[in-house]
Formats: sequence, structure tokens, C-alpha cells
Amino acid sequence: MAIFISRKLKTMLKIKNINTYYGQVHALKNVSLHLTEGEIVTLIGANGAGKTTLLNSLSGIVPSRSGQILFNDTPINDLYAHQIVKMGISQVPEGRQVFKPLSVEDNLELGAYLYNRKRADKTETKKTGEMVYGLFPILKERRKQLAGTLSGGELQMLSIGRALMARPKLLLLDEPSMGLAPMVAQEIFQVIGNLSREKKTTILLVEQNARAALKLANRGYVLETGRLILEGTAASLLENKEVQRAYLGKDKKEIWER
Amino acid sequence: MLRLEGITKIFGGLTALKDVSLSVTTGSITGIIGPNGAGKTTLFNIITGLYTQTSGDVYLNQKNISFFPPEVLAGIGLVRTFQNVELFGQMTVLENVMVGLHTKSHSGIFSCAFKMPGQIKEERYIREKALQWLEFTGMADLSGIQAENLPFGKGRLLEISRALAVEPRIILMDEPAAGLNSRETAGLAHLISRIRESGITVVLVEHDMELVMDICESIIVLNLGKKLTEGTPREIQENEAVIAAYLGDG
Amino acid sequence: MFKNLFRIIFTLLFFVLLAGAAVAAPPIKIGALFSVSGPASFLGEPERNTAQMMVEQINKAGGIKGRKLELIVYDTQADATKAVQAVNRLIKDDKVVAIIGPSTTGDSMAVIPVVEKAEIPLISCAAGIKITEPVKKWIFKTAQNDVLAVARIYQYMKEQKISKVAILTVSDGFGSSGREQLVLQSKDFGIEIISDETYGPADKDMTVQLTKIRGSAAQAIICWGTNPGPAIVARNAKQLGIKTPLYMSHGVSSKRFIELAGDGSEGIILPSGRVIVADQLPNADPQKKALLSYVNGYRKQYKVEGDHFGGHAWDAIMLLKRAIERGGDSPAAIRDELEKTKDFAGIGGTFNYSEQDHAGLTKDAFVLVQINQGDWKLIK
Amino acid sequence: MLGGMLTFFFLVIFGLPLAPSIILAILISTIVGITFERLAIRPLKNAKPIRLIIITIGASIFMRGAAMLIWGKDTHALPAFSGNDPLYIAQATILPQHLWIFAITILIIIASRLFFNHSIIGKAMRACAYNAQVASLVGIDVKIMVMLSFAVSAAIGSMAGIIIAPLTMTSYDVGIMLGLKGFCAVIIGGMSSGLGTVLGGLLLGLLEALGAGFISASYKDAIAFIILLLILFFRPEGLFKKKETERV
Amino acid sequence: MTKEKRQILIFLIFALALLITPFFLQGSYYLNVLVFIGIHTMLAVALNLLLGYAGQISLGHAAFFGLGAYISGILTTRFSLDPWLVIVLAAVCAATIAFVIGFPILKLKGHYLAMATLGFGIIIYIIFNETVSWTGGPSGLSGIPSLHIGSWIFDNDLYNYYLIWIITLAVMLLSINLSQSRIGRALRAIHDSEVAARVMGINARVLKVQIFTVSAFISAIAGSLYAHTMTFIAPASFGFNFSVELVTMVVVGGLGSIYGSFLGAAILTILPEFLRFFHDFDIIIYGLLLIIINMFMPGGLISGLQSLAEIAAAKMKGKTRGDA
Repeated sequence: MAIFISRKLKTMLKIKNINTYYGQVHALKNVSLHLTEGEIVTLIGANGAGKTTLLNSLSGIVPSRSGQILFNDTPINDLYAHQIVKMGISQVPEGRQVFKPLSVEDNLELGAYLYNRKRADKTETKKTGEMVYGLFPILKERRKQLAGTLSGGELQMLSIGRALMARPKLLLLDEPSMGLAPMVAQEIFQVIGNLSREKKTTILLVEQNARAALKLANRGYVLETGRLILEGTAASLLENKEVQRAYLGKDKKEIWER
Repeated sequence: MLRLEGITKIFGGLTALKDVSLSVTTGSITGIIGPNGAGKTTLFNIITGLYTQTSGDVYLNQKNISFFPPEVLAGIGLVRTFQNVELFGQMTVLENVMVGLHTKSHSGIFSCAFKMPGQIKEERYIREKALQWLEFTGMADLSGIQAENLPFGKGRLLEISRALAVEPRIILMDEPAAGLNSRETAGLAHLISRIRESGITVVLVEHDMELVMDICESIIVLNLGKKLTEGTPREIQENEAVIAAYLGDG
Repeated sequence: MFKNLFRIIFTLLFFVLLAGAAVAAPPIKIGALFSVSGPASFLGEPERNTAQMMVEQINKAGGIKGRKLELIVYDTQADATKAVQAVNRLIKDDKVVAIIGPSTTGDSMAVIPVVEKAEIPLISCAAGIKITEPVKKWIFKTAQNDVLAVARIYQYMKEQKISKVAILTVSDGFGSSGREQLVLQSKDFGIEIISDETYGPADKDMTVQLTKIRGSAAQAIICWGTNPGPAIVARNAKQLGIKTPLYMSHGVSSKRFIELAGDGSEGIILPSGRVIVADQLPNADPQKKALLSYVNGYRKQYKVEGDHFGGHAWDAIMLLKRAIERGGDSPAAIRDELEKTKDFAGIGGTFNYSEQDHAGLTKDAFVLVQINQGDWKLIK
Repeated sequence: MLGGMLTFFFLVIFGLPLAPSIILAILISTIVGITFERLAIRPLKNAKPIRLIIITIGASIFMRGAAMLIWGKDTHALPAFSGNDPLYIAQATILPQHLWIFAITILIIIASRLFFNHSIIGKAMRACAYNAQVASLVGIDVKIMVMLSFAVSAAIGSMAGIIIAPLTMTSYDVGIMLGLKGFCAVIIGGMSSGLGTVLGGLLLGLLEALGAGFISASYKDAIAFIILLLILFFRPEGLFKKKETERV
Repeated sequence: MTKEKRQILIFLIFALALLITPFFLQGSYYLNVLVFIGIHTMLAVALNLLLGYAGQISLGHAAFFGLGAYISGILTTRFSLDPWLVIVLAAVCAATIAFVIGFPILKLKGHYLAMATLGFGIIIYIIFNETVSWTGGPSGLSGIPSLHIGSWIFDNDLYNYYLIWIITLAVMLLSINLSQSRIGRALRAIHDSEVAARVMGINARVLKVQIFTVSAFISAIAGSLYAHTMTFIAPASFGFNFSVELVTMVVVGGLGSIYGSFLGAAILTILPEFLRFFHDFDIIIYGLLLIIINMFMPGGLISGLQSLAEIAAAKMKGKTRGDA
């Protein structure tokens, strides 16, 4: 039933039947999904559906108990979080968690923590830095300020910028619009769109704001209480009434427990 | 029964709640919903005295309880459960519920240490009452188990049993269905209805919309720290603003 | 793994009980309580070494009337509770006939009630005057009273026409007892204490006190303490450029002090037992023979200099030996013979015990020495 | 946090020739710090603070015991780094060692400021302290950072012990009081504020000296702890730190 | 109910065993060691109420012990007051001090609480040391009278043994009662989750101060009894090291177990006796013990013993079942 857009391109990430537990809670139940190079794929679903858990399983913070995660054909289930970053997967954690006691500049520098050994890396880092400042000019203006003094939107930009500094092949975005005023959220989405279009970054976007996310994405998955219930092209999902049901529980009797 | 007037909470420079007013009628089940980061848990923490609001007032039966600490609130019949289940892990199930009866007993250190006759009688009362509550929630057969060894779903039930033992007039539940499977959720829905039938007002923050739509009589929607709307489940499901808040206005 | 731990613990417990139940052996048992570890280990360690060396020597020479001595040493760690436990063990389990030590005044005071009740003679190696004053039937001591040391200093000062002094004492048993004596005797010698400062036993810097003293009109500074405090005082004094003559107590009369204080020790005057200047004594000195034998013996056995703390144990063992030789090995006889000790020239001085005096020394037990080019020099 | 407590573990004796022995001493205590972290702290990652405190105490007792066995119970004097003759500056006298302490302290402060504010590792350590999970998301190995922080605090602690030893002398049981007072200074100054700690230390020294002058020198330590209690009661965030409203 | 009866039985057996022990140890110095074990047990139980049940650390408990000892010592030697009266006075005094400092101190958590209690302990220690005219200073206070009932004087080990152990057993019994009452449950609830405990209506702040006060009260009684049995006290017995030793007793025995406190006190009092064989190694072993028990047996020795007993019981059961 899935419709694959870019079959010729290489599959970058493949998740097969993973199960993840938070303490005693079975948070992800047999979830499988895949990402192709250059895509924006969005993962939508109501609060508590397990979206963040999926990202945390990917980035090694809450390792999955069973199943397999292949990144460019390499299994990464058993790697530590910092090793996964090295593989080329960067996560932008939810809630704009930047290092508040450090300056904007330092935050970005830490984003490129992996590249502090070789000189060649350092020049490359400088370039990436310029790129990030290009994306978010406001960060350049504030680069000497402590991150704690930034506004909500700026924090989100910094958080994304920091993840970009690691030069990821795959960017994981966890609810970048959460708690932001609509205008600001829109700005963030615009940048994400640019990233994909201009920098060809592969993006896995977790969102609650389904409409905005689906407008941006190529494909989407819908998660409900730890299970994938739908997948398809963004356009098809936008039309699907089921999505609304997953959020607000309308007409529940028909589709209860599949 | 419970009334909030103009609650505002500012953390550092961040406004988590802005001028939220709402009221809960006696004997109802009220749901508070909203997207992540809407300020639901913050609101709960303010009502239950764990946070102090920047401005605004909280009333319980016309009485201003704005700055009451949680232990005093428990004494006047307001109790809550936690999103992450805060059990007393080192104690047995029964003992957990017995702690819930703290406000219903009065023996001091002296009479406890010397096992005064009154204390022995009271202890017997506490034990019986606690067992009654465990029967109410269907956990009586687990009473001897150490709480940290309970499966998650049972832990939730224990937390609710313990809160009921306080004999509250109003109980606030923070995501009681989180982490439960569908059968457990159905059981929970039934339990919540029974709690209401016994005359206790219920307020819950919940993400499981099935549950909320199913059992709540009235729903309050928060978004970005503000109250978006309130109404019956049907009204909420059809409200465009709510749909936009959840699905985005694109 | 826990099982093994238990096994080890219980095995050890079993051995303890066995050791406790050991049968009494024919040698004469002497108990000893020294603070071998803890804050007063500088006293307890040389005392234990000396006592062990002496018992070895005596046994090698055939013991006392053919019977060997057995020395049982327990560490009190300068803690009253441990001292009382240890003394009970000596009396009840080891069934000793006499006890030497403890090393500190506090420990001595703690064990005295137990010893008095058990009627076992005890020769304390601590200096506090409270130990033998008032006289207690079963308690003797070998360490020189600080009364005598203070008297010796004041007498010398009087001769030097010093009338205004500053005192700086440590707030432990030794220092507070010294301070009491310094204050008490000052009137007798017409000396005025114009500055009275103290420091804590673990203090590392006394410049504050010395600065206050420097501002006063004191003609001399008397510092009363045991290592390492006085060494710091000496260093601080030098560092502050204080030219006022510095006097110390007998508590520092060991080479260690000169080592610790470095250049700061030059010119310091202190009362001391004769042990540190044994070879400078005139041959006519009655103590010289004992002193040289102790100093040489100790050096041979332990490769370090013996000091007068060890000397207290030397005296105690020798006094016991004499008493046992004369009166036999029952505690009562030992006590009676000890009280009859006359003109015994030991390390700390010449002992004369009597019914009124269980300390046995006069202020002649002390000589005054000055530190000169890193060594002791006898003044008189 | 543990750095303050650790400081006094490493005030231990080392008595070989000066320059190499200092380097060796710092090296060894750093290794001891790392070993302690690996063997005792890391296995207990999620333990309650109460257990960490007790283990820390246990370790300090153990190390004191080991030091006593290895170096004996005597007090040792360390030679001053450059002579013992006081220098006269106007009316005041000062020992060369004081200058050493002064200089090395300033050096350590500058070095740690440089380290924490300008080196990538230092910044990474601060990031870990602020939010370990997010730190791991940018590729920082949190475990190594924790180990490193133990190593750094052990090294600085032993350094402090070494530079002060020529003045105070040293023995197996020295350092408890010094360590505790160090902790006082940290609390007075406010946690994790380098300059605050130094000011805290200065203030503590000043108040102690004043107290000694006006009341009695024997209550010097009591004064230090009374100040500690008062600050803990009324301003637990330290004197020089702005109150932070942290979202819980 | 059977559980309750079993507990009463265990206590009775325990008490009986202790009361007949002297008949096997007549004239032995172990009787004297047992007197100290009794005093230490009392202290460990007192600290356990605070540390094991309420989860609040105190590194200054030796101060309350010392306060009891010194108030008793000073009032009986300098003012010749009746020792029994003085014990009560001393306990009330220490409890009052605990109550007053309890409010600000117990607001603190973790390392801050540890440092504050430690600071308090050191201040009290310095006061013992420096107020020479009252306490006799570092060389101690001697001549404290023994306790007596009429003309019956508690001045030998046997009498002291019964005096101390009857009081210690009473303290243990009362503490067991307390730990199994609503107060004990509330304390453990605070330990596990202070927030949840407060939501259940437990006034955590007041309760912590109350238990701190009770703990100080018991410690001071132990101090008074120590002073009257030793008849001599010196500040060195009430310093920082002893506070740490007390914490060690509680931890080694088992947090939150009254019998564990007895076990811890017994082991730590006897330990130095046989560590003499190891000479200077005792301090190392002491430190290692603290680390190892904390790392591998967080429940302390008593829970280790319990699980051993359970295994044994299970084996027995298996056997009988096999037979049947």
C-alpha cells in the first residue's frame, strides 16, 4: 500500500520490527519504517503515541529491546548515543534543549565536537558554521550571548544549527514547532524545507502539527499508541480522515483496535 | 467545586501559563487536553501546590487555596496522581495505601512508639480501610507485594488506590492512561466512572483521546499556555480551533 | 560472594574468641596501653618500641628471677572509649599484674577508675598533673609533670630578667594543662603574662596569633604544644621577622622538631629530659649511664634516635622490674615496692616515690637546652 | 560537586626530589581519582546521593589508611620550592612559598577558566554537567567526561596539597579540615563559579582572622562552620551568585 | 496477625538471648565490650530512624551523643544534681537543640545536608574542647558518679550490662513499634518520594524535624549513660570520626532495620578488637568495608542474613515437601 517516490535512490535507514520499553511501558510495538536518501519523512501522531521514543531509539538514548536498525546497511542498534552521532545521525531533541550556560557560539562549536582533532576538519567546521549562520542570521548577531537569553524561536534555531554542525547525513527533528507561536513555527518549517531542497539533507521530522509537517514532507507515517497505523505520501495522508481520528478519536467505533 | 482565576506562571523569561481561568463542577469528570507544551502539567502542579503561580488564584469550594502546600490540600480533600507513577517502591502495596490514610489518623510519635491502646485501634482501622480500597480497585490479592515489583499497569492502579485512601473530594489524575494497553485503559475508564459515582470529582489530563471523549462530561483545551476553549466532547471534536491546534493550521 | 564474605567474617570472629580464651602462661604478664595510632602516635610509637626493646633485653638476660616477662600492648588511638575497653581486656582476659601507659593524660584519666577498682598498679607515661594529684593508691607516673617544666623555664627567665611574656598554647590535653601551670606559677616568679593565645591541634597557620603577640610588649614567647604545631609557630615567627626569644615546652624535645621547623628552630630554648643531650652531660651525672645505654640501644634496634617519650616507657619498665625483683609478682606487692622506690636514676630523671608523691621527680629532672645549628646544646 | 570532597583525599605525602616528585605525585593522584571513579562511582550510576556520600567517606578513610601504611604516621616537612628566607616588602614579610601559592593559584584559576571557556573539551564538560543526555546527542562521550572531571579535580586537589605542604607540613591525616574548609569556600562563593570560590575563600580567611582577633583563635574553625551553616540556611546558592529560577 | 506474632517472638528471643549472655561471660572483658555495644546500638538505632527510615543523612550525630554525655557530666560533677534527673534533662536539652536547628538544616538535601550536619558536629566538638572551665577541655572531665538505685550502685560491668541493655532493648522495641506505625510508614514514604508523600497529606518538613528531635533525644540518653558508666569523658570520643563510625554502623548493619543497627554496632565495636591482629591495617579495612558493603549489599548485612535464612528456609521446605 505504500507508495515509494524515489526507488532508484539508496535506502538510507531501515528500521525492522523494533520494540522499545520505557521502564515497564511498552512504548514501541513492532515498528518498521525506512528512509531514502534526500527525503523528508514525517512521523505524526497524537501526544504519547511514541514518536519521541522512536527518535530516542534511533539515536541510542533509549535502546530498543528487539528488532534491527540499519543505517546505510550497518546495524546501529547496539551503539552508544555518541557513536551514533559519529555515524552521521544527528537529533534535534524536543523542547529546545540547548546548553543554556554556554554562548551561542560555544553551542555550535560543541555541535561539531566530533571534528576537533584534525586541522582539515576544523576548516570544514568553519564552513559549516558559516552555513548555519547563513541559515539563521539572527544567531550570528547573537553569537556572543548566552544561549539561556534567547527567545523560543531562536532557541529552536540554535538547536537545529547545533545538530547541523555535526554534518549529519540524517537529521532527526523532534517537534520543532512545539510551543512556538504560529508565525515562528512557520519560519522554522521554512528553514527545514530549505535544508532539504538546497542542502539535500535527509530529514526525519516528528511533528504533532500534522498539516504543516505533511505539507513539507514527501512521505509520512502515522503512529498511534506505539503502533504504526498508516503510511503513505504526504498528499494522500493530508486527505485521509483517519489521521484526524488518530488525533481526536472521532468515529472511533469503526476503527477501534486493529 | 474547583475554580481557577487568571492563573499566570512565568519560568525565568518563559510564560508557561497565561491568564487561565476555568471551573470544575462538583461530581463531574473534567478532562484537560492540549498539544505538548500547552502547560497542562504546570497547571496541575499549581493547583496541587507544588508550584506557586506568578499571579492568579485557585479556589476550592469558594475557599482560596492559592498558597496551600500539598500536605494541607490533602487534608482538605484534594489529591493527585503523577504522570510517572510516584510509588513508595520499598513498601508493600498495602503499606502504600496505608500511607494514603495518613490524614485519616492522628497518633503521634509518642503513642506510636508506646503502642497506646488508641493507636492499636487506629492501626487496625487503617489496615481494614486500606484493604477496602484495594478491593475497590481490584488489587486486594496483591497487597503483600513490594510496590517496585508491580507491573506498570498495576502500579497505576495502586497510585489511584492510594489517592482514594485520602478520601478526597476531588482527585486530579495526570495522564492515568499513559503506558497502559487497551484492556487496561478500558478498565481504567470503568474505574474512573465508579470513582465519580462514589461522589468524588475527577479532573484528568490525558492524551488518550478515546478515553477522554468516552468518559469526560466537560473538556477544557489548553494551547500555548492559554485556554483555547471548553465544551462537551462532541463540541470539542468539531471545534475548528481545536483541530487546528492539534493538526496545525498549515 | 556474600556467602564468602560471611564465612571470612565468622572465621575471624571465631579466632577472636579463641584468642580471648587462651590459657594463662607462666611468664609474668605486663600490660601496656599506648596510642600507637591516632593523633598522639608520636608518643605511643616510641613508647611501644622502647617497651618492647626493654622486655626483649630483660628476657635475653634471663628475665626476672628466672621468669620471663610478657608484654601485651594495646593501641588506644588516644580515644577514651578504646582505652577503657583495652584496659578491661588487659585486666580481665590477659590477667596482667601491672600496666604501663597510657600515653596521654585523657586516656590515663579514663582508665584510672577501672584500674583502681581492679587494684592493679599502673605507671602512666602521660604528663598531666591530674594523674597523680591527688595521689591515687595504684597510680604512678614517669613523665615529668609540666609543673616542673614550667618552673624550670620561669626560673631561667627570672635569671635573665624577663618579666613580661606572651604564651601560645595548643588546645589539647598537653597544651591546656601547660597553660594552666603557666598562668598559675607566673605570680610566684614575678612574671606577667601579657598575651594569652591558643591554637587548635590541627591548625596549619599561627600567624594571626603571632601577629597579635608581636604587637605586645612581650620580652619572650612561650609556646606549649607537641609536633607539628610548635614547628609551624617557629616557622611563622621567623617569617614574621619576630626577634623576641622563643621558648618551647619539653613536648618538642625530639629531633623531628628541628627537622620540621628548619631554620626557624635556631635559638629556641626549651626544658627537656637529659636524653637528647646525653653525651654532653658531665660524667658525674647519675643518669648518664642509663641514658647512654638507652640511646645506643634504641639507635641500634630502630635506626632512629630515641627520644624522651620512649624514655617514659623505659623508666616504667625498669621501675617495674626493680619492684618485681624485690617484692615478687603480685599486684599488691608490686605497688608497695614501687612506692618505696628511691634514687632510681632513669631517663626522665631521678625518681623518688613516696606515699605523698607518685610522680617522683623534681624540677632537676629538666635541663634547659638551646637549638644551635640544628642540634641541641645544653645551657645548664 | 565531588571535587570539593575529593580535594582532601589527595593531600597526601610524597617525598622524593622536588620537581619530578611533584609531577609524579599529581600523576598518581590523578590515576587514583580515575580508579576511584571507575571502581566505585560508575557502577553506582543511579544511586542515591546518600550512598555516594558514604562511599566517598569510605574511600577517604581507605586512602588515609593506605597513606599511613606507606609513608608512616610522622609529620613530614616538604622543602619550600625556593628557600625559606622571608622577603621584606615595606613593613610586611612574606615567604617565597606564599608567592608560589599565590602564583600557582592564579595560574590554576586562569588555566581552568581557559580550559572551561575556551577549549572544546572544557566546554564539553560543562555541557555534560548541564544536560548529559543532550551532550551525548552531539557526540560527546559522557562517561569519559565524568572520568575526566574526576581526574581534573584530583590533579588540582593534589596540586593544592603540594604547594601548601612546605608551609603546613604534611602527614597522613592532614587535609580533612583543609578539605572541609575548601568546601566552605565553595559554598560561600556559590557552586560552579570559579571567581566566586576564590572570593569565598578570601572572605572565609578574612572572617576567620577577624574572629580569631576579636573573639579567640581557638574558635577559628567554629567560626568557619558557623558561617557555612548561616550561608546554607539563608543563601544556599552562595553569596556571589545570582538566584536562578530553574524550571523543575 | 501471624506476622505480628512472629515479630514479637523474634524480639523476645533476641531479648532473652541478651539477658542470659552474662552467665556465659562471667568475669570476661567481653561483658565490658557488650556494654559498649549496647550504647552503640542505641546510637545506631537513633541514627537509623533518621538515615534509614527518613533518608536524611547526619554526619554530626556524635554531637548529640556528646551533648548528653557532657550535660550529664557537668551537672553531676559541678552541681551534684541527681544523675537520673540529669539524664532526662540532658535528653530534653539535646532534643530542644535538635528541634531548633532541625528546621533550617533539614530543608537542605544531599551533600548540603551532609555538610551542614558535619559543620554542626564540628562546632559542638570545638565547644567541648574550648570551654575548659566547664568541660575540662581536651584532657577530659573525670569523677562523674555512677548511677544508682538506692544503695545499689551500677559500678561494675555486670550491673552496667543490665542497665544499658534493658534501656537499649526498650529503645529498640519502641523504635520497632514506631517503624511499623503510621509515622514509620510516613517516614519511609518521604524516603521513597517526598513529593508523593506530601500529596498524601504528610507534612514532610515537620515530620523530618520530629524524627531528628527523637533521634537526638535517644542519642543524648546514650551519651548520658556512657558518661555514667565510663565516669570519665573527653571530647575526642565525640568528634567527626565517631559520627562517621555511627553512619558506618547503620549502613553496614542495614538501612531501615533495627536489628541491623544492632548487628552493625556489634561488628564495628568488636572489629577493632580483632583487627589488632592486622595492626595498622584496620583503618584500610574499615574504609574498604564501607565501600564494599555499600556497593554490593545496599541492604546491609542484615538483609544478606535474611536472604540466607530465606534460602535455607526454602530448602527446608523443599525437603519436607519432598518427604511428604
